[in-house]
Parts: sequence; C-alpha cells; structure tokens
Amino acid sequence: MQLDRTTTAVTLVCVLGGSALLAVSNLLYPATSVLHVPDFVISLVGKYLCYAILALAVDLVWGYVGILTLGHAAFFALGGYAMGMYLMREIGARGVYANPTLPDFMIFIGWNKLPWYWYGFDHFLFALAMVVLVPGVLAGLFGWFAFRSRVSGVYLSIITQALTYALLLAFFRNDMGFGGNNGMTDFKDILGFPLNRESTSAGLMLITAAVLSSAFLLARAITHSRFGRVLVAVRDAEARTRFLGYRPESYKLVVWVVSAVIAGIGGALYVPQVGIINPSEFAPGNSIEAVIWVAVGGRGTLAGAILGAIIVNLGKTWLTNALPEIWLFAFGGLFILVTLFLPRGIIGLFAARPAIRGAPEAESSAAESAAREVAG
Amino acid sequence: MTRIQHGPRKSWRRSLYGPRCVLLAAVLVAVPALADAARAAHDSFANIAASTFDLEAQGVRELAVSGSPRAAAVIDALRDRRLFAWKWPRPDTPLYIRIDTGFVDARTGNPVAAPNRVNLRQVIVNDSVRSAIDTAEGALGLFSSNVATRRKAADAIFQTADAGALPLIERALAKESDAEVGRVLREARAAALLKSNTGSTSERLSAVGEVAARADLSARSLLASLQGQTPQVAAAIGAAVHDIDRRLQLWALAENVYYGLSLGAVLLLAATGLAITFGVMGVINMAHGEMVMIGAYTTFVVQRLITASAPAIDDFGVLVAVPAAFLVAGALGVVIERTLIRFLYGRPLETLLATWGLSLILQQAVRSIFGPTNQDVSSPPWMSGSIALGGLTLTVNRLWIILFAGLVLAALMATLRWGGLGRSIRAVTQNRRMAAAMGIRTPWIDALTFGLGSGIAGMAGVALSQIDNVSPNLGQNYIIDSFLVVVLGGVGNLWGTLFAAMSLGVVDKFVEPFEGAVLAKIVVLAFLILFIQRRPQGLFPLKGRAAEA
Amino acid sequence: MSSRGITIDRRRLGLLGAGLAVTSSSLGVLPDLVSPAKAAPAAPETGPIKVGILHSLSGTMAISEAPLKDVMLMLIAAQNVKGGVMGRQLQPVVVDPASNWPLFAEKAKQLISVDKVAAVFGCWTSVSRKSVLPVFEQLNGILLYPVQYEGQECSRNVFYTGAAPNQQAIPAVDYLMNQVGVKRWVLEGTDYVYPRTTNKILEAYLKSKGVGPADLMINYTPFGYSDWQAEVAKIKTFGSAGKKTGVVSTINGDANVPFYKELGNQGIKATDIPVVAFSVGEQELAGIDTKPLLGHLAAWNYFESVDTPLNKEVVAAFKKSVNDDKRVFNDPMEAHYIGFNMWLKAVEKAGATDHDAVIDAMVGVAYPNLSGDFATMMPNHHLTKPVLIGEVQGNGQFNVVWQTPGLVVAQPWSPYLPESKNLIGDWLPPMSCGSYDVVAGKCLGSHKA
Amino acid sequence: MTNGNLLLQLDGVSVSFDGFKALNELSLALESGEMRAVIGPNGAGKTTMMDVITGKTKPDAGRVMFGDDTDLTRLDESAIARLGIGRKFQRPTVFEPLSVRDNVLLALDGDRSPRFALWARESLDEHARIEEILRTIRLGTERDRPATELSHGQKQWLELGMLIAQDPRLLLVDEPVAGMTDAETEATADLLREINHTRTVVVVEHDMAFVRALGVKVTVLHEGSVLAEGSIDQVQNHPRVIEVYLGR
Repeated sequence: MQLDRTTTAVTLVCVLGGSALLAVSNLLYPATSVLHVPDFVISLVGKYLCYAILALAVDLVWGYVGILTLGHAAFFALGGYAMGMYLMREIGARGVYANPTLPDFMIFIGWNKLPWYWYGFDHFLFALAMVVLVPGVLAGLFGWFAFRSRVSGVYLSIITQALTYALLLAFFRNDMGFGGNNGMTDFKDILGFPLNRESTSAGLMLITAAVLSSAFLLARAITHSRFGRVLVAVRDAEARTRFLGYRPESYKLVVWVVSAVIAGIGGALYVPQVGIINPSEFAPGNSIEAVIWVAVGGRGTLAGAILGAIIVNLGKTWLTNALPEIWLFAFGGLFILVTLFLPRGIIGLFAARPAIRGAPEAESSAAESAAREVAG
Repeated sequence: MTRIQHGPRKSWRRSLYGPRCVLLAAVLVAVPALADAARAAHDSFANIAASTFDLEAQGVRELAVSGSPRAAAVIDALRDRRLFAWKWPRPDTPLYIRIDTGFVDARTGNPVAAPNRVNLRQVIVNDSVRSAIDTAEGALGLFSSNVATRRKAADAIFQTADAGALPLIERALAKESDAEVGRVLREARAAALLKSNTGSTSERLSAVGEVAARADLSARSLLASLQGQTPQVAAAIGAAVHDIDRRLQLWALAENVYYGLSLGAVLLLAATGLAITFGVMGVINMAHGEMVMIGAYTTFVVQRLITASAPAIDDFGVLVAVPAAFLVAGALGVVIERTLIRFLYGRPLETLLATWGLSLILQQAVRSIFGPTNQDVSSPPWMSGSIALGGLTLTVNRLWIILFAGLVLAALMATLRWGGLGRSIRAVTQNRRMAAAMGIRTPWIDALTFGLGSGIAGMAGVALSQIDNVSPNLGQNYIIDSFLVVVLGGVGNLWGTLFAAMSLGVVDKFVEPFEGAVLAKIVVLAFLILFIQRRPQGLFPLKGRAAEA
Repeated sequence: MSSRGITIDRRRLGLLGAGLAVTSSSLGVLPDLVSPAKAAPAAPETGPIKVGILHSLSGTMAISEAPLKDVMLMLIAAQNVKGGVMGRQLQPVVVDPASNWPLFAEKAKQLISVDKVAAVFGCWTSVSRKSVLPVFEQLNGILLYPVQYEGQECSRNVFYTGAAPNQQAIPAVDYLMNQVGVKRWVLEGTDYVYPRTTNKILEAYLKSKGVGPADLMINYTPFGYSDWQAEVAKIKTFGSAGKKTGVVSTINGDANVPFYKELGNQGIKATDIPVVAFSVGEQELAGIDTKPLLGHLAAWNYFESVDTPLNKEVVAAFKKSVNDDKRVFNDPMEAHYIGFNMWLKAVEKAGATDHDAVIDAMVGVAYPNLSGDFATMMPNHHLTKPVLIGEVQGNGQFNVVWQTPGLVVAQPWSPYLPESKNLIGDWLPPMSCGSYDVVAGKCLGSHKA
Repeated sequence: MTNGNLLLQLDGVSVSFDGFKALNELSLALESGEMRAVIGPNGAGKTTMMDVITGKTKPDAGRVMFGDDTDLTRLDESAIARLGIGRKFQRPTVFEPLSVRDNVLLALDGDRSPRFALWARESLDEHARIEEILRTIRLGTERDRPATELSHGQKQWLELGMLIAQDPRLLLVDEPVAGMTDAETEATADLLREINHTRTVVVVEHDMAFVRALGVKVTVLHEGSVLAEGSIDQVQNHPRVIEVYLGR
C-alpha cells in the first residue's frame, strides 16, 4: 500500500507540478527571457494531457476488465463535438456571415434554421452536461447490448472499431449538421475568455492537468475498491465470477460507461486547445493509437497510461519534424516490440513484482475462448 | 447475347494506314456518289482547320464523304494532334502533318521542308469534333468485310443518328448480308429518318416502332430528343418512351442485384483470406489488408516486367499476376507467421496490436519503395467494356471478378476438404495435440495455413487492382469490412462467409438508391453491430461442445 | 495486494520518479526538440529570412502536397543564388503536418511563434486551411494558399493564390454550355465543403441561365469511393433524356480513377457525356491508367502543357532541381511560383519582413503567369487568372481546348449565393474588411483589421 | 441416507452437440443433506450434467428442479449461484492476481451488485468469516500472497474455501483430488465430509479409492444417462458397469 501511494504521489506531482511550472514560465517571464516557454508549447502540453486522459480511460477498461477497445476515440471525439458546438454558438454574430444563431458552415450548406439538436448548446453548462451524457449514453447502450449478449474478446474489439468507423462516416456527411469533413473551427472564446490569449491557453492547460489528476484519482479509487477486485476477477476468469453469483456484464457496463465519460471529458478539453474538431478524430487508427500508449506505459497501471501517452506523443512530435518518413516505421515497430518484449510496458520495468501478473494468463484464457469460438 | 467493345478505341495509326486505307479506296470506287464529290477535293480541306469547333467538325464530315484519298490520313492526324495549319485562319491555309521524320503536306502527302513553327498552330479537337470523327469512322466501317466492325459502325451511326448519313445507310443496307447488322442498320435508318424531318407520317410511325423495339437507353434518348412532331407521331413517341421506361425499371432492379453481387464478390475476395487466418487459426491479422495491397502491387510489377520483356502477352499480365501475387503474399505470410505471429498464439489481443503495427510498417515500406502516388495498373481489353444482356449492362471487369471470387472460394474449399494440406490443417485445428502425436509438424502447418490465407488475400489484390486505386492505403479500405463479413458469416464457416459477403453487398446496393452511398454504408455497419450482438456466433454458428462456453 | 495498482520496490522507485520527472521537465525544452533553430526572441532584422513550408509530407495528402514543398525549395534556392532579398538569404523551414488537421494548427503556431518565419507557404485541403486560419489571424502571420478552393472566405492574413469558384467552375460550365452545347447537368462530387459550395454556386448559376431543376442532378459520394456502378448507371439514365448531358465533377483525388474506369466500362465516352473535373490535374494523372479518361476535361488556371517560353523554362528548372524527368508541374505549383515571387516583390516594396507592412505591400503587386499575361494581387487578396479548359491526353498531360479571352477577377464571395451576394472583400483602407456588406454598408464578422 | 425432501431433481434432461448426445434423458434425484458421488467413463456426461445444473449449458429437453418450485433451466449462471449452488471446476480456477484473502472475500455470500461493491468496506463480521475459512482450508499463513503463487493442491483448497464462503445449499465438486498427494487427498475427503454436515454435495470423481473413502451413494453415468446407482460395492459388482469399464 505504502509504495503504491508513493507512485500515485509521484504521478500527481509530475502532472500538476510540471504543468504549473510551464504555465508560470510562460506567463511570468517575458518573451525575451530564456526561461520563457513559448505559447505553442503550452497548447502542445495541453494536448498531450488530453491524450493522457484518453489513455487513462482506455487503461481502465483494457487494463482492468480486459476489454480491448478499438473505439474509444469515438467517445473522445463526441465529447469534443459537444464542446465544439458550444464554442461554435459562442462565436455568435462574429462569424463570417454575422449570423447570430447559425454557425457559418450551416449557412455554407444553405440551412436557414438551427436544427433541434443544436438547441441549448449556447449554454456552457448544458454543453458540459452533453459532454458527459452523449458519450455516456452511447457507451451505455452499446455496452448494454454487447455485454448482455456476452460479446467478448476480439469480437468486442471488432465491433467497437465498427462503431467508431460508422460514426466517422456519419460525421463526414454535411447533412448531419456538424460541419462535415471540415468539422468546426475558428472558435473565438470560451466563457468570454478569448482563446487566442496566452493566459487562456495556460489556464486551459492547468485545468486539463487538474482534470487528469482527478480522473487518475477516481480511476485509482475504483480499481482499489472491492469493485475493482471484481473487475480483475472478471478479466481473468469471467466464468468463475458467474459461478460466484456475480453478473460480469453489469460490472463491465459500469466501468465501460465511466471510462467513456472520462474519454469524453478529455475530448472536450482537447477541442478548445487545438482549435478544431472534425471527423478525422473518429478514425479507427486513433483509437488503436490510444491503446498502444497504454501498452507502452504499462497496461493495468494507471500511471503507465499517462506516462505512455506523453512519451509516445513527444516522440511523434519530434519524429514528424526530424524524420517524417521514419515516423511510421518507428511507430509500427513500437507496437511490435512492446507486445513481444515489453508486455508490461515501461512501468513494468520498474515494478518489482508483476503489476498485473494476470496479464498473460488473462490473454490465454481469452485466447482459449477465442480458440473455442473458432474451433472446427 | 451481344458483346460490345466499349474499351479505348485503337488509334487509327494502327488500324487505318493498313486495311482501312484500302477499304476506303474500295468505298470510293464502290460509290459513284462519293467519286464526283472527290472532284471538289481541294475544297474539302477548307474547314478542317477552321477557327471554331463547330466549323471544324463540319470540315471533318465534309472530308469524310469527300472521298479524298488523303481523308483517312488527315483525319487520323487531326485526332492525334499531328495536324498543323497556318496560324491565321484562311480558307486555303497550308496544312502540314507532323511525322516522325518531319512534316508532310496534308493535301498531297508529299514531304515538305520543315515549315517555320512560328507561323503554325496545332489544330486541336474537342469532343464535338471527336464525335464527328467517330461518325466518319462509322461511315468507313460500314463497308468493312468484318461483321463485328460493321456491327460497331452501324451502332455508331445509330448513336449519332445523322440525317445526312441516310444515303450512306441505304447503300450499306443494300449490300448488308448479316441479319443482325441489317437490323441495326434499319434501326439506324429509322433514327436518321426521324432526325431528318422527311418521310410520310406512316413511314415515321413505323420508324418510331423500329427504334422503340430496341427498348434501350439510346433508343429512349433518341426518341425523347425528337421535337416538333406531328401530334400522331408525337403520341406514338410518348407511348414508346413510356413503354421503354417501364421495361427499363424492371431491368434496373435486376441491375441492382448484379451490382450487389459484384460488390459482394469484392467483399468475399477480401474476406476469404481472413476466413482462413482468423476463421480457422483464430489469428487477428490487422495486416490482412496490406496483404491485399501487396497483391495489387505485385500485379503492377508483373505488368511492368511483361511490358518490358514480353509485350506479346501484355494483355494477359493480370493472369500471370494471380499466381505471382499468391506466392509473394503467401511467402510474406509465412515469414510473418514464423517471425511474429507464432510468439503470440493464445494472445489474440496482443496479436491484434502487433499486426496493426505491422500494417503501418508495410504501408510505409510500400510508400518508400513505390512512392505515395497511385500506381498505374491497366485493364486488358478483355477485362474492359460491358456485355449487353437484354436491358442489362454487365461490366466485364466485374463479371470476371465475380467469377474469380467464386473460383478462389471453390479452390480453397477443395483444398481444405481433399488436399493433403487441408487435411492436416483440419487435424491441427480440431486437435492440435493429437495431430502432433500423429506426426504432423504442427508449427509448419500453422505457417502454411497463415501463408495460404495471406496468399488468397494477395490474389484478392490482383482483382482489386482492376477496380480500385493501387496505393499504399488500398488495404485500409477493406480490413474492417472483411472482419465484419467473416464474423457475420460465422467464424470458420466458408459458406457463411460467402453468404454474408453476398447479402451485405446486395443490401448495400439496395439501400444506396434511397439513402445515398454514405448512409447505405452506415446503415449496413449499424445493422452489423446490432446483429453481432444478437448472434455473437454469426449467421451459421458452429454447434458443438467446442462452440459452447 | 498486487491487485492494488502496482507494487514498486524501493530501489527502483527513484527511477520511476525520475522517469516521470524527466518527461514533464523535457516538455520545457520542446522548442529545441521540435525545431532545429533555437527560439529567437523576435524576428531578427539581420541574418537569413525564414520562410515556412507547411505541406503534408506523409499521410494521405502527401501525394498532392509533397511536390509543393519541392517547388518551394527550388524557388528559394534559386532566389538565394540571385542574392536573396534585400541582401539577405532565405532559409526554408520545412515541417510535416502529416495530413493531420490539428497538427496543421500546431505546426503553424510553431512556425510563426517559435521560428518567427516571415511567411508561410502551405495547406491544401479546405479543412487544413480552416484549422490554421485562427492561428494566422491570432499571431498575425502571412499564409500563401496555393489551391483552388470554395471561396466564401477572405482573411487579411491569407493570400489566396489559387482559384476562387468563379475562376474555375463557372468558366468550365460556360464552356460546356456554349462550346459543347450541354443542356442537362450532373454535379457529381465528394461529400465535403469544396464540392458542396461549388455545386451550390453552380446550381444557382445554371438556374440563372434557365436550366430547369429537371435538367439538374446533384450527387455526393464519400471520400475514396470506389464502387461507382450504381452512380454511373444513374448518370447514364439521366443522360438518356434526349438532351446533351455533361458531368461537372468535384470528385476528390482517389475516387477519380475508379469513377473514370466505370464510365469507360459502362461505355460512356467523352463524346457521349463529357466530364469536366476541377480536382484532376497532372499530379493526379501521374501514374494512373489514363485510357479511360481520354478526352474528358479539366478546368484549371494553368496546365504544364501551355506553350510559353517562361513555362518551359520554369518546368525544366523544376525537373532539374528534383532531377527526375517524370515529375509533373501543376496548377497549385504555379500558384506557389507566382505567390513566392509576389511576396519577394512585396518585401522589397515594404523594405522589411514586418508582417503588416508586407501584407499591405502585397496588394497591387503583379507578376507574369506561366500561361502568359500577368497575375495581379487584388485588394481581396486573390489573384487575377486566366481560365483554361484542357482535355486529358494519353501521356497524362492536358491539351488546352479553350481559354477565357481575358483574365478573370476572383469573387471570393459568390454573387450567386444569397448569403454572400452583397459581400465583397477589400483590404485597402478605408474599407479594410474581408466581408463588407455593400448593401448594409458595414463590415461583417470579425474580419475587421 | 437421510430421508430429507428432494433438493435437486433432473428430469429427462437431454443435451446434444450436433448429433452427439452428451446427456440422454438423464433423470437423477438428490435429497438435501446428501453427499453423492458421480462416476463414469470419459464422455459419460458428468461435466455436461454439471454445466446443465449450473446454467452454463441449456438442455434441449427436460427440467432441472431446485427445491420444489425453481426450474434452473430458466436461469443464468449468476442467478443459479445466488440461489445457493456452488461449483468447483476440474482445473482449479481461482483469481490468480488477487491475494488469497481477496479470493475468499469476493466469494463471501452477500450483495453482488456493482453499486454495493463500489462503496463496500470490509466489515468485522466479514473479516472474522474470512479468517475462519482460511483456517479451515489451512491457508491462514498465505493470506496475503497472490493466489497465483500457491501450489496446485493449495489452489484446489482455496477454491473449496471459496465454495464454503459462498455458503451454498448445494456443492458441485469436479474431481477435487486430481493431482493431489495421498495426504492431501485424505484431508480433502475429511473436508468434504465436514462440509456435508451442513450442505448437500455432489462429487464427480475418477479416483475409486477416494469415492470409497467418502463412502456415499454412487451414481454411474454412461452415454448421458444413469447406468447404475447404489453403494460403491453394489455398483462395482453391477455387471453392466463392469462391462462398461472393462469393455468386452
């Protein structure tokens, strides 16, 4: 227990302290100072922290209940869209066509009246509610169907992928009223704070750090409760838990929805910081990328998810500048190396005893079921 | 069942300088009417280089019927943009044809000293001119000794339905021996008659009847285009058009099914390989799409090699590519299995991640080797064009793909059922230990099975290279669909895969007209997600103790 | 116990802490990490002038964008040989937004705020432009955008060196209408903003020319659509109504080849139903089987095949610079060529790289088009352009069959759309407004400088 | 044999996997408080029978009555488990990464809902019961080690402990002594008898010595239906049983 608390402390200190440090050096030191951290680094870090939140969400379901989700970016993006809709309404009459209610892209495709599902998004709180509700409800429905009918293992992975793929296609359609391929951009301000001001981006980054930390604590609390132990039990021996009288599906559903909501919040924080939300966020590749962050950091160790997300994205930022053509090789290689030689991720290197000793067994049991399913 | 070759027309350079010229001459002697036109030959070049396209098209028609011995050559040059004229338009403008060695005078064909380019302009053609050229070709083709050529020419004449062509048609009809061609010619005559506002009402009425009998789109569009008819004729036309429309609607339904099946065939091809690696071995190979992609690139390379080494069999490069793609992708599959997959057996989720990484690497590798742009894989003539079957237009390449998909599946089933490899594969999947005990080298069988699946994916790539872009992302577009097909059909059940692919294709194509292509896809996906949740085991679940739990 | 998160032994705990700490602190040194050049306090008045190049070198857009990077590198190198500008050398800063839209914004920020580039040449897709637009307006940067686009935009910080719809779409339709005699129209496009807007403008335009709704079919398909059977059959049926039918294609990149193949296979020749495309250029034709496309049309402001000495010279120079004879030169590349030279002139005119000064200096600068005549930067930050209609040739090149008599002035705000018919853009004082409502007599939106 | 009322009653239960009849009109009654040993050659349907009772497999025909009024075939595993039917697998399945006491804790009967599990704190009573069970299964000293580190025999016992913790009315035990040392086997027999004082037990076993040691009524399954029933001596002398086991 003692040691675990220390890990948690280290993680929190690094996330909160690090970001605070950056914010200070960005705001206090003048641009001329060597210690000054340029504006874009702030939004860059903010972006990383959002990814870390997504990674946390993925780890919660993959690391602790063994649901390999290939569609979590969908919840991330949905949260982002909810926030995007708010930011869009915030623009108001400052849009290109100076239309007080209709976003530019609607006028673009010749709509003259706001569709019903856009109502209310001019209120920040309503938008926040949607950030939580939309991913939550979708995850709820999806999970209720999937878990109740005991879709598991690779089948679940495949249909999560199909889910995000379907959403990708749907949001590409201009008729959906979400800006089609271009999505939403050209945001002006959030709650009256102009997005183009340094202090705003610094503030957003700090908020993200705070949210990440609390999400981390929440996830930790969940996984440490008796609930969390049931999750591990379900992950490693689902049948056994049934014969003990547990209903794995309801446990899965709860954690699945929680995870989706966390992802959604991450997306909501992501949008104001990158200044655009569009369907490419639904691309199946993104979801799989998020999974690999977790794998790199260390599956089933919440701190690892955060570490992985930040490290991999640092590498991406650096490589896409230094050697663009190498990037995909390196990234692809990372997938293979980690799965082959580093099944417990970076944290695993530090862990004295297997963080989730169950992992390989867990897989093999999953494998057996898969093998059984495909037998013949 | 008539076969119309819609494929790219052979350049006149090949076809005309040879027999066609002779033929043209034949036409000239055969046709006194043209002969006296020949006297006006020097004028007949006047408009060929006119400043407006309409006039130029006019010029082509004039030249075509002028009977000038140079007509074919000049029109040919015009088509190939080798015709040059004086920069400043004038009726007797000097005309030059550029040939490899230099320039010849268009009117005489005699070589001339290279004229000063500054004073010349290249005579360009646009579509209206080109269609005039087509008609000219038609006119010449009508008297070919080859039935197919005459048929094609007759069709061309019908399409253009040029009143001026009436006498020509009459002459052709007089000599025509082949019944089929004769029919088309009569239709063409009817069409031309209707266009020209000549002929008695009764004649025109029968003409309408004759055209309407074709009951196809071109007939419809011809009839619909007729304006200012006498009420009687107009009524007949209206009735005919309506009648055609009604028939076409029925055909459209059949056509939709065909579209659905051909889409299904594509899905089937993409999914069959997966049905082996995933269905039989339980390996989640996210790089499956890349195997397809590699098959497509193999086709590209093979075509290049053949064009370079043996142009003679150029048209059959695709056939050569099939085994090649199978071997390349199959070998790669074996390598992958030995170096990566085998360390991950029993860990499907890790396999999924590792193979996804692999797919990224393969894509980037191909991108680095061949560049990011699409590669040029050409379709041989025997795979382009379409077959008219009643009111149906069956595109040939799709037909081949449907056939190919069927063959691949059949071959695979045969291998699994009777082949030695198939027997061992089944043995290993049913009871690994027992199989091993009976002296089957299970690791080797695993490798071969994976190779088999990958090889089939490679062959799918050959087919897809004919209808889709050959680019590094080719595989990406099929991977999700393939998985869904396999899962829907019931894992490890090839018949299920077949059924699933076909039904998905047809459903998609029937939703499309109402909902549009995008929504169609979404609807299908949503349906699949729900379906898999209702029946996790797919349409044709494997019963048995194994399948339980 | 071990189920509770993770267990660490004391010896290694330090390491882990260090690991996380290093990560977080390393974020502090990101500027060095992401850009070779150390963050300069402010744009220096001496030393080389930095020029940002923001084109995807990887991902799906690399096909189209990577060549633009090569052009820029060539132009900059050539200019440096001539002694640079104002006696200062030019230094290209190349970044790879990897076809990822948020990444475009991130890299743009980096170029302006960290590398302090004097101008950025970049973007291809509308969405990438849209995602960097706020950045350029916030940091008051300069973007030269070389691709034909849907219009309905006019930013002070962007110079649109590609065509506005009225410089490509409308002349093309005029050609079909007047030269080919098309009476019945199919507007076929990929479902995204450029086709949507363009088709809306064309629809309004055609209606204004007396084309009835019965003679107009508008249709959208997803990106990378490859199964064109049903769509083409639709077009075929639509074309059988007895009137000459033409297709105006705003189909995007990859979907084109299968589309033309299907046309060919279903027996639709350019002579039956001509297709004029706005997104198919030399680059797109490079390395695809052009047989099915023969005789179909494309509308651009430039074709590699145009017969002018200047063009031949530049194209040759480009092929030499990438030492590959097979490489092609296309419309957006010409746009960059013009834009770059205009920017040079503007810098010299302003006598500084200061953004505001250059932005003002750009307007009114003229430079020769490769297709002859002069391009002029108008107060609405768009160029005057000739419009050419080319037919696809066997060799992957286009042959110009028609050309607008004079130069066409860009209308970023389409007069054919109700919402923008009263709008104009004019960045010269006194107006200084990107979207000025001439009827209401006031500047709309937040574009006021 | 006690003459209590019927606790479990299989009535004409049939299960077939594409053609192969795993259970064939199997009928079998069990009185509460009874301990019953079920033996039979491989493929006799022993495990399938357990699957049917615990709801893992739904029979094609027949009813499985628990008590007087509950038809188990209508319920799913967890519902059946909560009715008080515990099952021990052939291959010991415990929660490997969890500590020994956590394994027992999760098995303790009580609220199984996620809501409860989220907020649950370990009560004194729970603590006491866990300790008691750990003592009974002689794993007190191992309480904090992850189950994965236990020996095979210890895992078998842990699983039994979890069964006890479940406090079921009926225990189904599948080959409890497979791979155990004689000493362990002995102890296991004692443990089962002890459990049987308060609960009904069904033991599926190959090990004749063990069945004899239990000294309870034996049911012999063959090809999915009951071949013989009675004391171990009766069935061992039953001609058809001999035939089945020794073959001709």
